[in-house]
Amino acid sequence: MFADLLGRLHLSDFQHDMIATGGQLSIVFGILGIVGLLFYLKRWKWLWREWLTSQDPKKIGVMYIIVAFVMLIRGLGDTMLLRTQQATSVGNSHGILTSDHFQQIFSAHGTLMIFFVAMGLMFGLINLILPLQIGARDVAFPFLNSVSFWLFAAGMGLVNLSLIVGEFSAAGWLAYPPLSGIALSPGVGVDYWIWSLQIAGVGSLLSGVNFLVTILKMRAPGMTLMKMPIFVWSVLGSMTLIVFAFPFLTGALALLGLDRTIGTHFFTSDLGGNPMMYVNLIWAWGHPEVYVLVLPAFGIYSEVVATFARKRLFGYTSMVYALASITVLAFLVWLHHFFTMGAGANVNTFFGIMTAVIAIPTGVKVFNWLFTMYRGQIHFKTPMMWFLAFVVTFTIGGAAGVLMSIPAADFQLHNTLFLVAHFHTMIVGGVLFGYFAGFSYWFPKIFGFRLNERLGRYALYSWLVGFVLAFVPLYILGIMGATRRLDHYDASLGWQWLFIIAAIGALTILLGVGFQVAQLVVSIITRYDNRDLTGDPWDGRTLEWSISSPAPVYNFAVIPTVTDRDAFWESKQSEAVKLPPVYTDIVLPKNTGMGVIIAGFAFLFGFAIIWHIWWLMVIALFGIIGSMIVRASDDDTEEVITADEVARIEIAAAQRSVL
Amino acid sequence: MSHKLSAEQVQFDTDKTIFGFWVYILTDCVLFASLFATYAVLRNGTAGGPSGAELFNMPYVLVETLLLLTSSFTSGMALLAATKRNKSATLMWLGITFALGTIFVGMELHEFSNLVQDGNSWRRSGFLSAFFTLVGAHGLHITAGLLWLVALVQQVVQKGFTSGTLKRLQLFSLFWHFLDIVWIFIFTIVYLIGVVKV
Amino acid sequence: MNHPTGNDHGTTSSYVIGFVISIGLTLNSYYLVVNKVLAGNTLLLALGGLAAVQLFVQLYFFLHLGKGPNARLNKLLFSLMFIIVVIVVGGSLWIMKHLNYHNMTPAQTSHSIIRDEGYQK
Amino acid sequence: MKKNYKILGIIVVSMGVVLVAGFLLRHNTFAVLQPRGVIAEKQRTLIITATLLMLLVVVPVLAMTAGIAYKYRATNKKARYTPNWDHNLTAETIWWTIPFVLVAVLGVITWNSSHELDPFKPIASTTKPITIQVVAMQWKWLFIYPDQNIATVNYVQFPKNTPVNFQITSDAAMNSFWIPQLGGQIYAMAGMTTQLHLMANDVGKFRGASANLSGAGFAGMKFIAESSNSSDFKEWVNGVKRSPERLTMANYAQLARASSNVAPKTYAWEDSALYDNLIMKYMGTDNSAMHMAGMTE
Repeated sequence: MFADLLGRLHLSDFQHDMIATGGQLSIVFGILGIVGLLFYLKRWKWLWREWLTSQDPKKIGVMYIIVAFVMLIRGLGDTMLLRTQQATSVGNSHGILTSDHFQQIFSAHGTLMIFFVAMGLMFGLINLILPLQIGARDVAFPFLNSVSFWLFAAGMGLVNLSLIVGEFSAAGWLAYPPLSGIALSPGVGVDYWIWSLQIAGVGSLLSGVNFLVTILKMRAPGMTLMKMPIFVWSVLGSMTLIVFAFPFLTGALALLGLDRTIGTHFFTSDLGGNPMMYVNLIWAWGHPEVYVLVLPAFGIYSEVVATFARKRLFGYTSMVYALASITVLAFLVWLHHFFTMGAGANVNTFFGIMTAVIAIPTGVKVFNWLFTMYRGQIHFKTPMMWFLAFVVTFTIGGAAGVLMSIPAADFQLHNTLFLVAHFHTMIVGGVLFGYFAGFSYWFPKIFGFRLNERLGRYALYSWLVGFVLAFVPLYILGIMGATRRLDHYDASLGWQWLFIIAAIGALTILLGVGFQVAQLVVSIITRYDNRDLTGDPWDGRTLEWSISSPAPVYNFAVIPTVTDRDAFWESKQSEAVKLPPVYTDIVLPKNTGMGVIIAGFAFLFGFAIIWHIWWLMVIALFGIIGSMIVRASDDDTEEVITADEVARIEIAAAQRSVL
Repeated sequence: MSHKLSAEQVQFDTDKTIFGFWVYILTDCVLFASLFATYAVLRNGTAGGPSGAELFNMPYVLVETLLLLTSSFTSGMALLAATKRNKSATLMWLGITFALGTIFVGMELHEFSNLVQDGNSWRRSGFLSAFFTLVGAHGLHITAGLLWLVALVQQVVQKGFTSGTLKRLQLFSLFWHFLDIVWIFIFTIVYLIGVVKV
Repeated sequence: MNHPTGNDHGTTSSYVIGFVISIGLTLNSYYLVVNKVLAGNTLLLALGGLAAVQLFVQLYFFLHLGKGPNARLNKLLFSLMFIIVVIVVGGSLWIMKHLNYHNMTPAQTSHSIIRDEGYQK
Repeated sequence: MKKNYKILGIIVVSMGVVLVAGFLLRHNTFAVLQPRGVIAEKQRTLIITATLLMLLVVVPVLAMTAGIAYKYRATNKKARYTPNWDHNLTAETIWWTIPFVLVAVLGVITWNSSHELDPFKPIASTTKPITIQVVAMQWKWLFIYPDQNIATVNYVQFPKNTPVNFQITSDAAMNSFWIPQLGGQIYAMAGMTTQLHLMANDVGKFRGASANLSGAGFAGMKFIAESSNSSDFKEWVNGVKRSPERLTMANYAQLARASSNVAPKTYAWEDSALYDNLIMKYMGTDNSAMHMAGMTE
């Protein structure tokens, strides 16, 4: 009786082969180490009071970025395993991994990098900076923001739990049926994939709604849409895409989950199912998703180039039109992910041309950035360097993308390493470089001291050289006819030395991450000399630089009135005498542990469904509903910071800036 | 609220929450759109099993539709009574809405159990999977609405018409009307077009 | 800021009107189908039209799309959602119809390709 | 001057790397760029023309980036500084229209090439085409010759300069049937038939593989496609006709057991309805003319 009490979970699910046990132990000892440290430093109360229950979007933003960096390191660990396998598994040697384990690793690599590194960094930076840029004290729904983060963390937890108990999906980061169906993937792997993405997906959708309402309803007085900073515009576009695209992901995952759990026939090959509909649904979300990630990065580039070239952003209106047209066009191109499914020439041509049309607004943005730099005074700090690395990589990757937008050319390049190199150029060169630029640009505003410039540049050089070394060989291999996801290939093909260079490239990227960690450590140690006393380390243009660093919990003591674009730059130039501010009481949301609790129940719910532990699933469901009802009936959810408390903080900050 | 928020601030928060809930409803529309698209694609995937024409009992479905439409109307009446701070009328209308909604869900479960007993469960074919999931998802939303309604009635009884309860009543009536609109499309696309030999 | 007056949530009469019209539309489409008044594509168009009319009736009378503090934003976002749903659902159906080439026998497929795509055999 | 040496150094090093790489690559076969089939040749010219068109934009953008970044660096006092110059109608119209024109040209190319190179479109040729039915199984390819009554595994041969009509289905996960040197790929899916029309220009052995993940043995799902002149082809067919094994439904079931890196095998007479039975197996009996009741369980 006891056996079926735990559904299909058995002791054997804890045993793994040699390398997987390495992953398992690193996670277990990592967690035990942290827990032990917290007990040793007696910091549990501090952690619960300051961080876990915090409703302050800046704290939640920092937690997003921490989770994203940890997942980046795990993702790069997967990369090293993949590259080692492909560099050694030639002819009669089969490298270090079995095929199934290799497929689990690249599935986990893709899922982690998109859903937990890229989305994590994006939501982290948006939480940190968006309220500051629009002159608001908080997001529209602070509690919803906390629940969204903890659902994101619960999804991340589930993915990593698959390293300890059970296995992960071996069907790629988008798990096409019939391979991901119950017939061909009977294990729990695909269920882990489905339910961690459902939980993280609900978190992302709620964040999308939250920030859409924040931008539309909570801008400072006087800040009309056309006076908003361009980063806010890019986030508006990105959130619109999330709000209207993520339901397709929820739908597709739910239907695949039903297929696997209660035996429906949505995507089975037989009994009336249609696997092609899954491919259609998942990419109807898939392509808007990659624009969800890249639009905020475009926004960051606009802010960084304008600030470091000491110039207004060139062509603000046409940049806004470009963002808006990308947001709409993102919903018109998804079939280019399956030209080779054979939907006929008319359908392929329509989606091919629409894919090429998206290159127009992107090209316009690049020209506008160049002309922002034109006749400016460019200071080559790390954020600006990340932008230049972006232009170099993104332009080439974009050209490869437009090439593959032609169906007949895509027939030869689809699912080859050429395609793999293309989308890595877009995501590493476009999205990741953008968020690294944003991270080093806004770091002083959040932590009060600047990052070490020299180590930042070394990190950039390693990332860029590593990127070229890792992906140029893949472009070449793609042209040679090498398909993606190969865990073994014949020696006669002469590909091995290119895979070895790619492995060296991956090592160089790892070196880059090492420099980033070193930069963080060195900057923390020498933070006293690099302190940002004025709140405006880069002579910035937008509102977030108008307040002290690190930004106080209420952001703006007095909500500013905005008269023009680049609100802070204009106020710096104008000689109008500034009246001493009149401080008032500020109402901020009170810390609550409900976000952690709801996400904890969601984690249990996901775990229970994966392992078919039905009683636990019902308990977790009641836990979620119960917590919501408890939260809804709790009226004492806000606290007040009195006017003189605000005055005391503001004066202390002013004194610091005089030092 | 433990401390005085200006009436203007309360009104701003209410409008902001209602606007946020409206955006949530739009995302739910897109979710139903994906289920409708899947239903439309799998409509002919009956795999030798029965199609809509043989399974649907039209008068039964018409009663269901009129019940839900009426309960949507009564939820509107409840909101009007609430804005006039008439507690007994509000509770009466909410009670009717709850009753009609429960009968609707009961009828739907009855229809489902008949289908399953005749061997036409969601495991039988792609068409039946899509039917059960689309109509079932709507049924789940209705059930969630009914649970929410119970919590609301309890709050109106205990706390009367605070700005919070008024706000939540508005949210509930938005949600209920939205579900009736989704049912219009289910009634037309699944049942009416399902019965027609197209 | 306008305080919560009655007109934001409609009046009794607006609800009754909306209710009656909706019942009429529902019964009408039901009547068309059960008594087989129309058939084929005309029936589909009629049913689609009746459903669309009822959609906008309920949006106006029950959901008060046009009124209230966020009227302009609500309408803007609703129409954006509507366009995106039409694009993606319509696009999906168009794609899946074309993907049906595979379910026919090769001979049928070549014939229909020539008809659809306009090749000369 | 130190900065200039550094930049020069970078340029020289990168040129050196490119040269060495080119030297090392001289023996490799660039399947996509060294086609041996009619379709693949057209696709190669298409790829090259599109890439050249793209370079019209990529090269100027990279040059402008380097030039502007260098000329307007903060330390260069001579450069003009106009902080508030933030729009210019002519400049903006230029960079809205240039990409538009480029995309319009690409659009025309896309329309023509998609219709001309549609995998479902038969190749116009005087010689009589040969039909080959392909079944993607759990990590191997089965080729059935309905007209020649033979079948092979992981090896397919056809005469050169004769159009080959591939009718492709799958018996398990989704795969992608791809012979890079002969033409583009097409998905192989269970319960349906996709088509691919190729024609080899001259004699040779070409590598074929599945381009879509289909499970653990995916990497071993490769085959050899050989084109020979028609006399050799006839000889080969007769040779296969004499091979001991016959591909009956029982033999097929044994072959269908999951295995990867399967050495080429040949079968003589085979059950000609096998290919259609495989599709019916998934189809159920709803929208197909033949009611194969027995096949639906």
